[in-house]
Amino acid sequence: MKFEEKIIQKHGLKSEEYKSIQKLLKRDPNLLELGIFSAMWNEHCSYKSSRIHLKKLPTKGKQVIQGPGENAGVIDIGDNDAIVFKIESHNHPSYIEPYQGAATGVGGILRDVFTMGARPIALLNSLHFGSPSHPKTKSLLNGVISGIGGYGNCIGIPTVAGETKFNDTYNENILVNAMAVGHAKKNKIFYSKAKGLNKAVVYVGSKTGRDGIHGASMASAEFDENSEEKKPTVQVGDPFTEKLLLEACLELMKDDSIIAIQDMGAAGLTSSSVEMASKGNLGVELDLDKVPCREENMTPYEMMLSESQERMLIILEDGKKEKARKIFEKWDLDFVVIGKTTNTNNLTLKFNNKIEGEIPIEALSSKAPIYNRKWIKKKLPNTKLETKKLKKIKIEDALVKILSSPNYSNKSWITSQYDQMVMGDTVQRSGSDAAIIRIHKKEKAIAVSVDSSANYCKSHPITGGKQIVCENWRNLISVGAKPLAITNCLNFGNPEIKEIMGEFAECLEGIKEACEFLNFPVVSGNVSFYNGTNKKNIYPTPVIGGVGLINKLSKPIDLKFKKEKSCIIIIGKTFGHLELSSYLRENYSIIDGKPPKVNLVNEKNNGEIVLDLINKDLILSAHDVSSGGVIIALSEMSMQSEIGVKIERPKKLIDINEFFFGEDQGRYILEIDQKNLDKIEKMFNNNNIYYEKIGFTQKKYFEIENQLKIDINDLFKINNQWYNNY
Amino acid sequence: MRSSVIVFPGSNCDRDIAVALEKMQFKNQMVWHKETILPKSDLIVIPGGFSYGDYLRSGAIAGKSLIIEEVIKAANSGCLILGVCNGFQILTETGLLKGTLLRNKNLKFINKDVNIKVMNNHTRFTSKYETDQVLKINIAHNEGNYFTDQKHLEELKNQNLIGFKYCDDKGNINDEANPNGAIENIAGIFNKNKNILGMMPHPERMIDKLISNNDGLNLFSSLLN
Amino acid sequence: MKFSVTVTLKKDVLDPQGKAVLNTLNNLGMNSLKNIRQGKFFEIEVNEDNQEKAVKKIKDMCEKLLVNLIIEDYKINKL
Amino acid sequence: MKFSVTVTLKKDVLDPQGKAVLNTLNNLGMNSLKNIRQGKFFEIEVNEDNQEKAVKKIKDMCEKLLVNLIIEDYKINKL
Ligand SMILES: Nc1ncnc2c1ncn2[C@@H]1O[C@H](COP(=O)(O)OP(=O)(O)O)[C@@H](O)[C@H]1O
Ligand SMILES: [Mg+2]
Repeated sequence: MKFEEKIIQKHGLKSEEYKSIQKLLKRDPNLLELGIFSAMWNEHCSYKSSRIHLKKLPTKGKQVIQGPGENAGVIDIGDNDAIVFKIESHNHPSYIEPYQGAATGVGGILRDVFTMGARPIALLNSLHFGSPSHPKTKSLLNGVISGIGGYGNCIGIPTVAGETKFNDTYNENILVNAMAVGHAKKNKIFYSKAKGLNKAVVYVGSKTGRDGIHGASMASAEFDENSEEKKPTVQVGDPFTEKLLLEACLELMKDDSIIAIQDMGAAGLTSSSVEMASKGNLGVELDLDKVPCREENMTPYEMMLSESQERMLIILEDGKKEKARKIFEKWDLDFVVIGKTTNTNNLTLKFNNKIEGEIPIEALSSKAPIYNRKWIKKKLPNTKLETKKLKKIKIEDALVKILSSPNYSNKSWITSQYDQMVMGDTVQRSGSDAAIIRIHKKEKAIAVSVDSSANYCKSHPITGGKQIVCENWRNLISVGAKPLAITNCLNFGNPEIKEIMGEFAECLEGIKEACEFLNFPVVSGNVSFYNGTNKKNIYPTPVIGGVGLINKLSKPIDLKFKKEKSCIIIIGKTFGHLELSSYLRENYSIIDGKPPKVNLVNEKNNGEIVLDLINKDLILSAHDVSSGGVIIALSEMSMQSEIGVKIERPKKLIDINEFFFGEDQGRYILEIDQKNLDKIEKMFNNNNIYYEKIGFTQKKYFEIENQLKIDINDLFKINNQWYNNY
Repeated sequence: MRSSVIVFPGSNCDRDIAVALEKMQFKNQMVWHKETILPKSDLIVIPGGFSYGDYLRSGAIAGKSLIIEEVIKAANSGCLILGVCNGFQILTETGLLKGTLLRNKNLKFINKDVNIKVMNNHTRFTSKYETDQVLKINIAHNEGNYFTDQKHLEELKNQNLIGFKYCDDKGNINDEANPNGAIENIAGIFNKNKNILGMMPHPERMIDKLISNNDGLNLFSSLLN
Repeated sequence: MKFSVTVTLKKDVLDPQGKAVLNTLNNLGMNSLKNIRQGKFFEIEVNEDNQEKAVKKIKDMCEKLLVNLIIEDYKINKL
Repeated sequence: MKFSVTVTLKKDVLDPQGKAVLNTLNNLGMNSLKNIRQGKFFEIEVNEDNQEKAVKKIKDMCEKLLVNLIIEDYKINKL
């Protein structure tokens, strides 16, 4: 078939790419085949711009059972227990239809986790919205939050942590990243590699409709004024069916019926069948007449490209069909054998007893294009902040301004819309540095957290990349967990622009360095390019989702002060780095500058000593210092516990605002019982840890000597009003 | 004591309630909704969750399951029945409890710990509590806004059939302490014979100090007597 | 044959959804709004050519499942 | 003036709710049922005597709040 240039373009393919298709097929593709190439060769499925950079990430370690390349990463937490986790973006669909976009984002990432044989035990999300004053933000916020809650609550998996940020850069392109964490038995993990000839290819789950046809290509296209046109492709999530699918799959996984299993995510039937065949070095033949359809007269093109939700493809062992069918029928789900594995190494599509399409599997997988796109390095900005020249403001006013701003306001308006307690193992809910989930019926637990710092990454991608890994590591440490591994969702602009590609390459470089140094490997992830509109690209926003292990859960640690008159210590040195701080952003609208330095050696030492102190039960509470600086961290500890503090003016004072609002890295605040102080100081000194004693807890008042004194209830009110008034 | 937990497609607190029952030494069985025979039980629990996705009306479709006929029979012969959250909604749909659960007044799903007051401890479900005792229990629902007609409301009051009311931490029953708009802050009710309790808060989430508190334990231990 | 069924809350039943929608619309500046009540709508197709019989079937569906007669009223219309 | 608004899902959009209801009605033995789709229904009363103006106002409410135009269609009727 000859295609007009326009048709090829509509499929998101460049003319050189089309030429490669002709070469690989040794002929012109037909429309069905063109659609399949377009789905498999787009950025979302092929990772064509990112692959060479992703290869550099450290993915190995004693704790790693399965690194990137499968549906989700798998790590070992001992006693035959494994944790399966991954994060994924659903940015474009959520901008078009926030409720369904966010809901199906959650549904999709859950399938990635339970396809591997894991029961999901926690959900997290990282959300970036445009400016609150942008006309679309409010309804996007409402829709996304209720979509995430709607899906997670219904299926009955607790949503326990996340982050919500506002910044103009996302005005026309919000970010909705969802992470799922599951628990499996180490000896019962399922993979997507097909094995054996003539094995049944089984379709299970919901019926196929015309949802999201071309969703995968949409996810890889920039928005323009015509994006409205793309609307009818919205997928609708059905969490109830997903719950049935989850239970049915886990029931089938109890024995050895499954050779390979793969959820139908982006590019649905196409990518799931191709991926299984390609991993197993086999061919696959599908009889499309058998595909359960929701609508009448669906064409092979529509069936192969549909992104209907809640579906899976399974390759079954011989002789297991009837038993498997019974299980899916019990759960009221479709179960249909739609094809078989073959030795042709082709994807063969039959419809009405005719071959409608035939493509070599490798043309869709290993022979898909890979680009080494041009990129340029970014220099560290040479801004020089002249603090002296800034208009003086009272420390109290600056604090109030930050605590009442959208980015720092209490998030309970959001988190109370999520069921955080279902499954009965949530030891620590949202509001802490990391959530803690107990392993069911055991005494150990995992900690989970997601983090990002787009402002730092924009200014200096390498530093930003390092910083987010460190922040995530710190959040896990702060609840007493040993950090094990991460997943990452890389949200960037248009990779065809060399500055953007540079941001990508350098953020990854930073992530790599930090992960290597901290032995914190990357086991799964997702790349989302083309976030932006009409040449305006979002800030580079990599998001890190980390998992840590708490071996003995007798006394979980959190950031709430525990009692009055205990000693408060900061670990890590305070230099007073104000550039890119929330202090300057919220109070002076200064948004330029360089990020704080990341010193991996200190990061590691400080983290390890904190973990050691927690394990020895020498700490009452702990909190990492992140954006907002020491004063924000202290106020969070106070507000959550209703116990005040009295902070002395630091002795080696740089500038009082620099001290309290500076965003230097690698720091923690610890609450320590005075009787343990000597012992702890000795440990610090023996390990060359920099620390400062800054004051004591007290009743009722948040106080800095001679500077400010606020009733905690007032602080709490200030921090709690924004969402309710928005 | 033998207990049965009925499991519907979409139930998701079935495991949680089973953990609570087993912790209290109930001999528990899970019963799939397509069963037509109920194992002999002293207590039947209809757990929380989103049976049938809460489609149509929460609890409506589950209320038509095969097993429900058996539950009604058991209820009429005096078996103890506890419906929590979606279970409460199902009980009102079957007619075993009167009234209905409308959407929360803010139209949002609400998950948080709330205070509730024990209104009557002369029942099989509450004997281990004190009347007027304030408990802190987690709620998680979209339709928890209890509504009933005036006549039934009078009946509930006159016959002491209100199990729990939402209150503040000092036990004051007021609008501010009402999370979902329920009529007269009602969080749970009994049937006339007091062998059926439906409640929106989740006692099974409050059985372990490591996770939350153990204010829910006495509900289960009351049942053991 | 195709029918529509509209289900509405009885007059004296609280309608939190309708109330919230009313508030929001007022906040959006649509102040000529007097009242709004929210209900459900079904489009039902049955294999039945006899209208009387068809309506009877649909009535049955309503009373058995679609409608909570304690709080809701319903109306059937031929489409 | 009083109007009704019916809101239905667009043709090819999945209706999980309708699907669950259909299955249940079938299980209850109502097997002449061919299809069922669920939507929303509003009864709206406006302070406005000019019908044209009233309809315009209601249209505005629909597009601004009541209807999700991306996946839903709507119809306005005078009551
Ligand atoms: N969208 C969300 N979903 C769940 N929890 C959230 C969400 N947004 C924020 N939170 C929770 O609110 C708390 C505060 O968030 P944040 O200020 O970003 O914390 P941190 O600076 O420690 O990363 C955290 O416990 C986080 O898990
Ligand atoms: Mg933190």
